[in-house]
Amino acid sequence: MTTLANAAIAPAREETPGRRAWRKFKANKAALAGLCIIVFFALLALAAPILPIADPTATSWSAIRQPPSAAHWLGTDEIGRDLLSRLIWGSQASLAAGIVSVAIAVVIGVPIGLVSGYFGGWIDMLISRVTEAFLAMPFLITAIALAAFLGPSLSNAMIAIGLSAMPIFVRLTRGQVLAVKTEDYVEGARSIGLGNLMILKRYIAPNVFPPILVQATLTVATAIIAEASLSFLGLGQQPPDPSWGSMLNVAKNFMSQAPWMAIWPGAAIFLVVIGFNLVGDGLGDALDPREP
Amino acid sequence: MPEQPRPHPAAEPVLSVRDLAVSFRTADAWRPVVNNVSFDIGPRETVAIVGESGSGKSVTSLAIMRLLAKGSARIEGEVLLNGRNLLALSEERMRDVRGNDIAMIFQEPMTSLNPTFTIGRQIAETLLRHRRMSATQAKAESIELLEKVRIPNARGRIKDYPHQFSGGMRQRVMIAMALASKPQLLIADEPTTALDVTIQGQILDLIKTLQEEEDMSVLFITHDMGVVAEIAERTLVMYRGDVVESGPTEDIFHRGRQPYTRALIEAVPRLGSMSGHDWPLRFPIVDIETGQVSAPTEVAGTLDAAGTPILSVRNLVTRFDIRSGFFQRKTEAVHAVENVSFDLAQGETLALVGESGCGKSTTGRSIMRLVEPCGGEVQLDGYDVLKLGPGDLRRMRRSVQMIFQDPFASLNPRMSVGQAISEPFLAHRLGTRSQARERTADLLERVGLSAEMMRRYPHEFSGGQRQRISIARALALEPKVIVADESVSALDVSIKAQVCNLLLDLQESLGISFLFISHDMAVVERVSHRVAVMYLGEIVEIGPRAAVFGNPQHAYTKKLIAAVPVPDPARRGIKRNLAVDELKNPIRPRGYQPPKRRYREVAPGHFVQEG
Amino acid sequence: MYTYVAKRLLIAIPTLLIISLFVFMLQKLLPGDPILAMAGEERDPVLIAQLREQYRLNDPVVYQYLYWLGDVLRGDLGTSLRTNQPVTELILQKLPVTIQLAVMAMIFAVLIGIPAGIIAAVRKNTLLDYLANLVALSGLSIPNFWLGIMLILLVSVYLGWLPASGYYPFFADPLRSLETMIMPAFVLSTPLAAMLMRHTRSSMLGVLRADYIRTARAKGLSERTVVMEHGLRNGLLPVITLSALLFGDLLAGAVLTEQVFTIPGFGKLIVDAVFNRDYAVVQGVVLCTAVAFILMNLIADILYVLLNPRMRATL
Amino acid sequence: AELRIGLQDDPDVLDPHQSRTIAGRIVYAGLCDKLVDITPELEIVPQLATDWTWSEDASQLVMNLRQDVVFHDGTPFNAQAVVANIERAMTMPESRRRSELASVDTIEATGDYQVTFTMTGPDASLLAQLTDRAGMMLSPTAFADTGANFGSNPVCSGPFRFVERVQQDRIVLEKFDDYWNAENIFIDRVTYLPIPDATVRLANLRSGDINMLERLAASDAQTVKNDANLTYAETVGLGYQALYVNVDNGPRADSPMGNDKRVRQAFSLAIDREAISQIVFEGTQPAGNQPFPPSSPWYNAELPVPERDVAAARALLDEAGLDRVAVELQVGNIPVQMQMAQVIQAMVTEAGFDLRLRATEYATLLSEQTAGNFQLSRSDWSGRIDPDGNLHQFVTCEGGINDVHYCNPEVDALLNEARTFTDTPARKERYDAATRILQDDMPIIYLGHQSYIWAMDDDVTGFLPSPDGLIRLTGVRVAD
Ligand SMILES: Nc1ncnc2c1ncn2[C@@H]1O[C@H](COP(=O)(O)OP(=O)(O)OP(=O)(O)O)[C@@H](O)[C@H]1O
Ligand SMILES: Nc1ncnc2c1ncn2[C@@H]1O[C@H](COP(=O)(O)OP(=O)(O)OP(=O)(O)O)[C@@H](O)[C@H]1O
Ligand SMILES: [Mg+2]
Ligand SMILES: [Mg+2]
Repeated sequence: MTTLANAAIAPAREETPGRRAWRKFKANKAALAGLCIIVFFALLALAAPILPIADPTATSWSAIRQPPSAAHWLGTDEIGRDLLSRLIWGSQASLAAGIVSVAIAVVIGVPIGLVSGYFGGWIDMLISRVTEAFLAMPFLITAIALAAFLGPSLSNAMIAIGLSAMPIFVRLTRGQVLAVKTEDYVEGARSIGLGNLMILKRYIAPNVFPPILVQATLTVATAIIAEASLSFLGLGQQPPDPSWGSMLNVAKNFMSQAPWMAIWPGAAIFLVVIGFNLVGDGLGDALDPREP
Repeated sequence: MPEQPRPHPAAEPVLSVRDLAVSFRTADAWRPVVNNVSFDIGPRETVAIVGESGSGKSVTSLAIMRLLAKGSARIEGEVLLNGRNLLALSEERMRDVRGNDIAMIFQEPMTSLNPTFTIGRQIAETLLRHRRMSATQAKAESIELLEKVRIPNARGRIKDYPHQFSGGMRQRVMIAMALASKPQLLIADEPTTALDVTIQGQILDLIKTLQEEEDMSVLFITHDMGVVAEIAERTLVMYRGDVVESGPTEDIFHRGRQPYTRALIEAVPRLGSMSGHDWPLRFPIVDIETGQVSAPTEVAGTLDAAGTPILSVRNLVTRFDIRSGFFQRKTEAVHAVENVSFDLAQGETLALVGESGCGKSTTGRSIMRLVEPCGGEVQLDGYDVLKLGPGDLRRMRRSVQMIFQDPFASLNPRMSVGQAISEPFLAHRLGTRSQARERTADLLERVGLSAEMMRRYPHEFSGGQRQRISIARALALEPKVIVADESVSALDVSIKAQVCNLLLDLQESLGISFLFISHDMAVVERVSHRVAVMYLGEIVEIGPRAAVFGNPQHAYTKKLIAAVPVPDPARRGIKRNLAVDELKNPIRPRGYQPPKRRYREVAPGHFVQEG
Repeated sequence: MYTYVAKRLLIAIPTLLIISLFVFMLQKLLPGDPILAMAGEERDPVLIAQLREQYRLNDPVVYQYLYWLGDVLRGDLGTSLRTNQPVTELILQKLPVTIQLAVMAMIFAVLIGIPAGIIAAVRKNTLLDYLANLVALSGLSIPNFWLGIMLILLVSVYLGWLPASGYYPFFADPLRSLETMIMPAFVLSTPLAAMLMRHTRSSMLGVLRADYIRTARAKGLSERTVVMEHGLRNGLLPVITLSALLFGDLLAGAVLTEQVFTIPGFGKLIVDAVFNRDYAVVQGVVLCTAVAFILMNLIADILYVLLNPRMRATL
Repeated sequence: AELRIGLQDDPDVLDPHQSRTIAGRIVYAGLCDKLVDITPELEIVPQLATDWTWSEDASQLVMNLRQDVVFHDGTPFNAQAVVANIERAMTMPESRRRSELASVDTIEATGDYQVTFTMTGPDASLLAQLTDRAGMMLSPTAFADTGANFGSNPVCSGPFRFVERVQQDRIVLEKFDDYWNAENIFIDRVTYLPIPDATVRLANLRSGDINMLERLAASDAQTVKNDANLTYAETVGLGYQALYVNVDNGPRADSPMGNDKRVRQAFSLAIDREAISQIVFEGTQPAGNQPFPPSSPWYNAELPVPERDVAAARALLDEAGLDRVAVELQVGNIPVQMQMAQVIQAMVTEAGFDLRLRATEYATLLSEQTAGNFQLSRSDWSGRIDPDGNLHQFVTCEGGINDVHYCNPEVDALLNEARTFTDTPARKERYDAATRILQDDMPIIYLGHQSYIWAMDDDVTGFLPSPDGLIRLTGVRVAD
């Protein structure tokens, strides 16, 4: 009788979920390109100390706001520092700001959203009201207040940005959970005697994350730019250490005299954002067993 | 394939399919899915395509309509509509054919209608597109069409949205939509599979009537031989992408040559075939290669009726509050389960039957406390179920497990089946991971799958296999009772037979008791020891299987039995004339006191509700 | 419907209370003494003492909050420390500007983001998809000030097509008003367009796989109708909620754009007020944007329910 | 003709007695006349007062007033009006002019058009105070009416009257036909537009949306000079740029910089002031080492702006027994300030300072500075016409804005004495002496001086730049 049952199935592919996801990811050229971009910048950030580049804080009075040249491949900034070097060193702060803040927002926001959507009742009421209040506050104001409260440093700025970006994840997650929790497999999980924690972890969480992934990859951009605003207010990366955002902030004042000062950090942010979004798309597809 | 004589040699065929082949693009190659399919459909003729799930029936119909995605599917051969090759038409011209010359109804009435448009608009769309009517004309015509498919109060309902209709009514809306442009050919792709028997009966009646009224040809796709016998003049049997046999339905039924055809026919449960058998009977299994039919064996001696029942339900009541108004006061309640009592002995199968929405699932879920009942008493394997705290409740669930109606929906799509099956084992800390793996492998083998399938995901299995996976998961905890909620209703015949046999095997070897929830009377007759009939939340009749089927007392029981399709082509054209009524909802105002019910004992153990 | 709205408004009350608490706490969180910032270069001690008294800064924090809340409930948002103008007046002055800017930006974002999202979804993994993604994401990562200044230099200084900056009240001269607002609204819309595009794409990808899309095709409807009517109505549902959130951000978050284009809106007002520690203004305006935000969300939810017949019963 | 002026900030409240922004003062130049005015050469000249006399000991001032002046609301201008104004400035709780008028004991009308100021002690700087907001005359009828809300509809007696104001958008003034000097006013309407972004301000000028702008970014100076269609104007202001060293304000004063003047001198020597002027300000803002610019008559020429001398700085540190000195500088987060701070950072590093920067926004910087929560703080002083205003309150023991808590009786004595003279050489002698001491103690390290830069299109003629940074509209013409 098994002859019939095996009739209509695809040839067996036996591999672990992780390897399977990686194989699918590898086959996705766009995602791979995105990964290369991120890895490239990450390597730059890590290798900054050993790369043969100028000191990012070394000034040169004789080379102020110089356009790209053989000596300074990307030109120099308003006090004669080498832009290439600053761009590379700046990737440390900017990548960290982008990744860590989003990680904070996701790691805190998603569980809260899960709890809120799953348990409902007064917990949900409370969380929803507070989230709404948070959302209603202008993002930058919240970030400024938090950063000011926590004290000025890059890591506090990341926490502040992460916390300010968090409510949207709570809301997104909650909405998804409301849809997923009525699925049969959730009831199935309860019927085999699983506790709420296990159900949330293994049944609900994996099924709510696609839009969260989209939002997270978008928030990377917001976070990198927000870091700039905070450092401008003296609450993020402190001068003379570079970050892409603060480089842009300075470049703003020399838009007509030294346009290159804005172009490089802008392009770097653009590439990283593209990278994260491509990887996000690829990851979403790769982790979804239903996608071929 | 031998050339078949045409039933209407005089008439030119409306549709003529020649050497149709379809392949899908896979990572590295084109995978053929349908090969060399050829057939004709004459005017006013009904042709059925049968075959198990995945045999290529839907793909064939979609290929005819050219609805397969261009990049990923390749269609070869010829599809001639009145002599015109559809495969050669431009996309623009093809759109004039779709919904106009050929219309289509799909399998899933719940999802095939756009949830955000009124049904009036969805019907009118076809009229506006193909019959160039004005909006007012289209509206009038839509109402007429809805009346034609017997939707009560059609004028009032065209402004309603799909979710406001029951499944059966939605399918009727789909049919109305398909009829809108008076097509020459209607393709119905499993239009009744998802519906319960009484509604299925109504829909089949409707298609037959309309076909006469409208002069259309019908291509009817199904895996249910009972339905085929009722509706089709000619039948094609498909197996793994090939047409293995075709001919007049009578021939197929009585003189089918292919073992596969025989297997399909043998697998059809026939109502009344159980007279003379005392115990549940396995379905016969046909070896597809040789055509040999194994004699079905009875499942004897599992029943321990004398001992204390493993499950005892007394006066169970479950209601769902409906809140409304500004302060969300509870104003009404769905009396989903009302005063239900029964016992289930060790090794016994009690079937719970009734139409959609009558409270069968809620009964099962209440027993497991997946919903909180409002009252009553449930004794299960020594647990007083309704009084358990969270920890005990979880322990209790080792004794009772549930197999869900929809195996696909009840498996987490992002969890491999290995994980899914070992989950309960690990959650209850019954052993280490490697033990869990062993056990999973063992369970998979036991339900007729292989241990290598552990790493696959639910969507990579066929419906029947998924249902086996659900069963394997339910077995992981070695429960004493299994609530099987419509666990075979959505499966095609051959697989339905396998799964039923599997359940019976398990009962025999492990002594499991089943609460078998189903609306399929024929299956119920085959597998159960006793039967309880539910209607609007209450049990209206309960008794030994032979008594209930042999001597049905309650009017509703009789209606259910009448709705079962009869797999006998000779009865084609006979309509049941079932009343086209809407499903009743057991919604009552708050404070409603259900009347006291009394039961009459017709025969020993056979009770029927009075009044 | 009315009860739904009433209920939602009732629920908004605790939210507003929480917001008022946040807004009030801002004053306590931010470093820097508002009175010093106000006292002027010379920092006259008599004046400072007088200001502290006047703004009740010597009272315990709880009282300060309750006083403030009491005033707010009476409709008195206080006066700006910087200009002595009543905050209510200030808000009424800037509200039309802010709304016009936000609405125009939202329109641009919708006009760019949603079609791009649809195209990307319909043509998933083709060149067009990648292109749409690239353009949208560049909108997200190009800083507003850069785009703004570039546009001013190009469109106003070199081409002379549009005024470089400034604001013209809509009802005084609609055409001129629109003219001055086009560039800032466009600049402001680019990141929103990116978000809308990404979310539309993701949502449409799901919808286009649905059964009813196949049904629509089987009716012989044109691909346009199938995607734009049957697909879009469903695909846009999740985007509506997102749009409301984004619109809320627009009300107060247009700081840099307002600065570059010199538009007297809320964003710049709030940030200036924060820098000057003009707390009455910060509190008043943030409270006002919060109310607007809650209203937007309410509208979005109603819209969602109206477009989603399955939810209509809850109205 | 209409003149449209792009301002860097939105002025605060338009009440001269309450306001405190430069942008506000620029608007008052069109709106409100003062008792006395200054020339570009910083000479005090009559405006609403025709002439004045000091008493011998500089403790009484008698002023005669113009008789042909009316306020915009028709209220006549006379001695009573002056008395009402000065009393308002001295007594209104919201007044920010109190400290400027602190030395005034009483003011009386000693004639219909004559007033007499009586001082608590000698204070020659009073006249200079009256050249600015403290000397502006508002309509007494108007402020009797509106009180502290005068700013929402200011009524003065200047060449233009107030028409409307939209916060952060524009302030519109219109020619006042009854102005006493109306024949020298050639503009019908002035609109002040706050455009905070310097690049955008310039873009507006170039696209013709405004005719004139103030505070051009130094980095744009060359562009404007090179543009044939634009006119460039520049003048050195009255104020200074400085680093304040916390010498005795709370525990944070306890640092090598705070404790040892040699370290401060070393720090000063490590800075190349001329280079800062060139790098950060394209040479538009001159280097300096004193509270007055080198061009000022009060500048002590015996102490010229020092050259950078790293070796000398190093030597001083060695003498103090220090190898490297760690010190923190708080600085406003304005880009130019940041740029300057980073340049200084690079310079002093070479001499052995490990300078850490802390960027804060202005409100925080101010309160940290007052509270003594700083080691080095970088801020500007906008400057006063009288030398006293740039020095006295910063370095005298009881000085109102002596945030560094410097206290040296010798300096106190010199600066108090200087107040008693009305003749320049005698005063200058005291200031020179004080400067010498301060150069040695160095509680404040002066770096340079602000300049005001304007750009206008060539329709605008007749504009005279003035060191107080105002845009005086008398004599200015705009071609149609
Ligand atoms: N879009 C597709 N891409 C790739 N393979 C497909 C696609 N659609 C169907 N198939 C494969 O084609 C085969 C035939 O599928 P089809 O849907 O025709 O089966 P069916 O006979 O209609 O079964 P059921 O009774 O379950 O509806 C199956 O193996 C299926 O996996
Ligand atoms: N969670 C719930 N809230 C409100 N009403 C419910 C809920 N679950 C079920 N119902 C209602 O209770 C009644 C019985 O539902 P139940 O699912 O038990 O029917 P069923 O007999 O299993 O039907 P089917 O054959 O369609 O599965 C129905 O009217 C249903 O609408
Ligand atoms: Mg099918
Ligand atoms: Mg059910």
